[in-house]
Amino acid sequence: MIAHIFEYSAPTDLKEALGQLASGGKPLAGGMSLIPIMKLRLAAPEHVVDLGRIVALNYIREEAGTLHAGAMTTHYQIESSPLVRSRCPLLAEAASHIGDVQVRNMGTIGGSAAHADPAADYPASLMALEVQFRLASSSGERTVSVEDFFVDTFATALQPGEIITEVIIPVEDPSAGVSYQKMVQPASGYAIVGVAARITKSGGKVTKARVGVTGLGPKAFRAKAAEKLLEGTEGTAADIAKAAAAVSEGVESNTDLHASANYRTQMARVYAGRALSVAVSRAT
Amino acid sequence: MATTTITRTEPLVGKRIRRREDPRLITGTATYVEDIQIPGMHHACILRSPHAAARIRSITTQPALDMPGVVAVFTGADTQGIGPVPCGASLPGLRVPYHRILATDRVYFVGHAVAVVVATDKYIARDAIDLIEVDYEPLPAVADPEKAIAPGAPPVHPEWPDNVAFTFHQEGGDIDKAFAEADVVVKQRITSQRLIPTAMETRGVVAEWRPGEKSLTLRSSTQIPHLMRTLVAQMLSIPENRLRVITPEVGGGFGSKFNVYAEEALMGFIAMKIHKPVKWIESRRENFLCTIHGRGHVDYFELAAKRDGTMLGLKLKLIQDLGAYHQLLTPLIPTFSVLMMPGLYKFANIQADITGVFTNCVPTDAYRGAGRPEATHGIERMVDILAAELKMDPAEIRFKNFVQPDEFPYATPTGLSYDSGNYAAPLEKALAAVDYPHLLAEQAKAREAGKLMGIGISSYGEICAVGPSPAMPAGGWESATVKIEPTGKVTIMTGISPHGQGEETTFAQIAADELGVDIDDVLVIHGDTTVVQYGIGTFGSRGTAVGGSALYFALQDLKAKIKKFGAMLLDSDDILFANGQCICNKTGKSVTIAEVAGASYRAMKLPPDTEPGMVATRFWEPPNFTFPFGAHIVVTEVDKDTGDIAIKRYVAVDDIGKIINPLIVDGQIHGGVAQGLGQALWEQAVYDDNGQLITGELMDYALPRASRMPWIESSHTVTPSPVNPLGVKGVGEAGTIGCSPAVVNSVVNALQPFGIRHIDMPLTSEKIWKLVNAGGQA
Amino acid sequence: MKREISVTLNGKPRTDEVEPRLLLIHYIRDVAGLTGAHVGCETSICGACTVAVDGIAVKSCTMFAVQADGKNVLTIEGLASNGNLHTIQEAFWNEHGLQCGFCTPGMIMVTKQILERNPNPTEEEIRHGLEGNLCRCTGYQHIVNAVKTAAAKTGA
Amino acid sequence: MKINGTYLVHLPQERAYALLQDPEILAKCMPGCDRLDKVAENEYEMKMKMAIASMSGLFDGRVKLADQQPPSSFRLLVEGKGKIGFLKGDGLLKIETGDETTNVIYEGDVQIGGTMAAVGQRLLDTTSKMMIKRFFDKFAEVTRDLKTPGPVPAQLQD
Repeated sequence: MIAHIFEYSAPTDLKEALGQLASGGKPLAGGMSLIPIMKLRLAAPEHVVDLGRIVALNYIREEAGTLHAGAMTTHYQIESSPLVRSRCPLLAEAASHIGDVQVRNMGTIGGSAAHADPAADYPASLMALEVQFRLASSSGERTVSVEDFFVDTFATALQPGEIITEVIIPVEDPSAGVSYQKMVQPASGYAIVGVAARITKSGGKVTKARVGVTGLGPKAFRAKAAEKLLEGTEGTAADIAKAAAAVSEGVESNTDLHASANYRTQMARVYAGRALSVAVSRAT
Repeated sequence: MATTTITRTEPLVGKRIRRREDPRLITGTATYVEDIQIPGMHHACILRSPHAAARIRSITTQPALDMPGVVAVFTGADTQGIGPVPCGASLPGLRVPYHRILATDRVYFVGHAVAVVVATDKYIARDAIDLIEVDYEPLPAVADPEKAIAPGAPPVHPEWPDNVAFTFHQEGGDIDKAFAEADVVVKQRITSQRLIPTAMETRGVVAEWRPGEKSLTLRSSTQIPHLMRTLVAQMLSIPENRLRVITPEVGGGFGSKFNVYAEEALMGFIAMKIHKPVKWIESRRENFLCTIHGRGHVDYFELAAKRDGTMLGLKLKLIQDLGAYHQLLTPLIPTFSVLMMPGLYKFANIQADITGVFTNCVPTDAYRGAGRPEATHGIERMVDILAAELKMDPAEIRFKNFVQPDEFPYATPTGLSYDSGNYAAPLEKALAAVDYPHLLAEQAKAREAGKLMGIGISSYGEICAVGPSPAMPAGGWESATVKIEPTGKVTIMTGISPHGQGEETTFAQIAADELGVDIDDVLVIHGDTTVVQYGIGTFGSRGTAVGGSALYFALQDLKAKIKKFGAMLLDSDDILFANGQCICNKTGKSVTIAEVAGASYRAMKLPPDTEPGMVATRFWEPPNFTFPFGAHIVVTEVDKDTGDIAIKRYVAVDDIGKIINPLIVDGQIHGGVAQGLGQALWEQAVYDDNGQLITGELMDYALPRASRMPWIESSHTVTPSPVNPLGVKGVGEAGTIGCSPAVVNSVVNALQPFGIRHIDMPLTSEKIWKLVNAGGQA
Repeated sequence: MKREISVTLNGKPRTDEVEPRLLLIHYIRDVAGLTGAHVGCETSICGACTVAVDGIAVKSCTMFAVQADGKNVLTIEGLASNGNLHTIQEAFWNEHGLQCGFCTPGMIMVTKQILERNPNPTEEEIRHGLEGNLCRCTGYQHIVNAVKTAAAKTGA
Repeated sequence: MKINGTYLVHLPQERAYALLQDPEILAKCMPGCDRLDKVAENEYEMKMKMAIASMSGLFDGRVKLADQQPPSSFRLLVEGKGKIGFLKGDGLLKIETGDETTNVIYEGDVQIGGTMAAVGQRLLDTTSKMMIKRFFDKFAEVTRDLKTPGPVPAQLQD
């Protein structure tokens, strides 16, 4: 319950923050993952750099066909943003599944992505949405695709001293159908599996399918085999079943007290089927 | 003296009255142990073993002692003279390991206390813990009771290599004859998994030593302040009358605080050593690791019956996971299961064998229901298994075997005498509530459509109002003192120690009715051994049934005294006491209770053979337990794809005798059902093979949440208990006991198309999914 | 190294020196002496420590006091005004939405947030909103009733 | 917790067998390990800093090699203890020959205790797998130029 002693700073300016991070500071975003593990003494950063006062990291805006969300935008802000709900409903839906009211009030999209918990809700949608992350460090900025960003369990493309500053999300085709379906671990509320689906149809055929999966493997991933199987089909129940069955292809499933690897694999298929069915039915 | 016409006011007993405890609780002004601040208070933090079994080679404390702010570090070597942690149970041949308050040469479970740091600040105390070095030599451990009694298992206590703490045998009737006459015998292994009580407030102790007065005050989050005083005084070898135990607001107990733990004596020891007040608040992790767990049964049942469904006899081999030590009642809990074995049925013949087994785990002890949920789960499952075997309706087989209303008091083969009942009534009411024939038709349709719909019934009984003193190690009576102050205000001091059950309200209702005073003029005090006469405490659904009865009798004594003073003041022998006034039937003149009380304290004149003052105390010994009963019906639907269980309806009909406050009773039923449902569906304390508790936090131990609870349709039948003057039976544990078999029966019923006969709790989605997808092969 | 923070706690400004690692819940309870919010776990699951920071319900065990510098903190103690219970407090009392009372301050504070954002929640929405708050006594049914009642009162 | 897997290394069998027991190589490849200090034949002490995302912990550890059956198998025993708990691994490594490549087949048991065990349950399997993968990835990287016997190049000793 009591963390180790640490130094604390709360810069209001991004540059200043990046400078402090460059000299070994640990970034604190919403703190929903970091603070609990600090309290259990599983983490003991010497210097915590609180990003919570950098106003310039908290925004949602639309620019030329993309939504831009500052890294410090909270799950609640995403969940309740009329802009996100209309222009990228999948992200709002995913945000509404995270944790609980209090966690959504504090937790941030940047913090969640940077933590790269293999069972977090956001990454499935971020994968399906093919977002990009703008990263910054004291030595400059760069943009990486979501696929390059999530590297492994709790491991991302972030270099020491580097943080996410922005998530860039393509505005959804208004005719697309989306859905995030999650099997909830009863104690923690984390996803046993979570599947985010985006479907675009044209002339009665699925022209584009995007499927992001969390909870199943060491990191969130795109189920490309499933996507391929669905694209070009009419999206019938049989088509969906076939695609859903392929959702776990090439992934070594996680196992824990709440779900064995085999069960998780099967549930990924079931929830992929559900997410795809809803998404297909919502696509116009 | 006023002359008044008396109109009878409506009684408060039986009314939905909002609780008088609540204003402080909803405004954040209640005082729990952690809220206590005493000038100069120090803080303790305990270092605990990460190993389930290990030898302690050495402990190095100096670096911790050197830390600024640390005032002391104590280890087992410093506390050898304190203790042991008491076991109140005595059974023939019981092996009782010496339970030191801090480990000395060896640790026996993960979480075993090894050292304690005392510092000026809780942050410093926590930091200093990391500076203590313990050199452990890990030893093989065993965490599963069946593995522990298998040959070659590592001994938990080297002095008892078979890991058996006791065996216990009980028989009633002629079990061999019953089985010989049976047409059918069904057998099943049924487990009742280890559970973690998880009161939202963890345990905590504040100890304060006043050297001048040579007195120690312990503020502890407990259900049993007086028993704690007696036992801790013994542990610390101090005179009992110089130890004061105060129970401030207690944030839930569910049995886990019906105990005396090492930390209570340890904090007392520290306060006496350092001459400063000291506070210890258990962390949630410690709560999971070191506060008692519940259940932990492996039961082998055999039920013998006639082909027409008449049940003849029941055999049980019960393996109880005790953990590494006996806490206060650890070995007794499974014996309650044996007492409860026959359930509501006319079994003439039973046989039970308990093996109490040591494991390298935290001790099990009383958790909501304490032995009765395990027994009820077993018998109610066995009845369903028999019904399936005989292709009988589960309701019909129950009706056929119930003890009948004209058979009370009913002597059971386990030696109990059931007080009163109409066991068919709640089941009939529950069946009507769900429209059983219609429900069965609906189920048939659902099955045709390939849906897995289940209907589950449990007809449970329980042993409450614990209990007559001969049945309890430390007495089963309860006490009450009622004082009418000179101004007419009424103060009740009860020996029970409620912590959420609402007796500050229900007792005030009883007193207000009996004395005819305004409920706001009644104050209920509990939980301070210096203020309140000795009492036993709150557990076993006894608060109102035993404590309330003591109160009732004290009130009768006072009423008699009031009438004596009234007669004197009104100068008449023809006196009526009603609505808080003594009235002369002849003249119509009256005196109020305040006037009577005032006169009794001024004592200008006293009635013959009457002492001044208006105080009555009763220590009431119940002649018997009470036996509440009821029927719960649960409708479920199982998702074939995921194994998820949806509870479509939850109907609870409970007969808890007379009801004092229906609002509070509803709350008790709901909360009880939630804990039963928790066991049925989600909760399990899981130790790995090495004795590590891997459900060591709320991240993995799944408590029921708001979104997962069904709506509970609660109603009652009322069969008063003849055992006590209030006619109450007790409600605290009913929901829990009735719930789990109804849920499991429902899910097993849903999976009947797959030939499923039994599923052990918790019914996790994965477990169900596997059964469905393996076509019933577990 | 200690830092100075200024917090408006239940409407009253105060300034204190705190260690950065001091949790907001410990600041409220141990420094400011307001013990209504409780600690029920250490993994941010139970919600007993819920308070509002700048009108946002947070688990004060998962926030450092320094993060609250310059902010408005409202605890259960600040809810009643002029001796009158808040509608939600009244509803919890009337509906018997509590037993041991330990989780109650957190429940009431999160209910406030739920109703601020959705004045007429369905039962499902109420239960979803209570997801971050554990109660071991009530089975939640009376809490759900309390939230419904408070909503009806507030809406009326 | 049971673990098992197979890893392909681009080394001949005997070379793989030797390098997998080379304390300098092991020290390089074991995540968070700084160095191994020999305390007895086939037994080493180490200090380890395990870091997974924000989580980290210091461990005092011991590595033992046993039941050596050159060039085909040996047991690797790793123990570590720190303030956040302890871990114990006991693995049998089977080195199966190909010509240019070799399969390392491991199976064993990992025991975790303390805070890590109590709060990290859902992540133990995933992170154990990741740690093992990190070990072999690093092993592949470190041994890329060591297909034939010889001293470990100086640039690897930093």
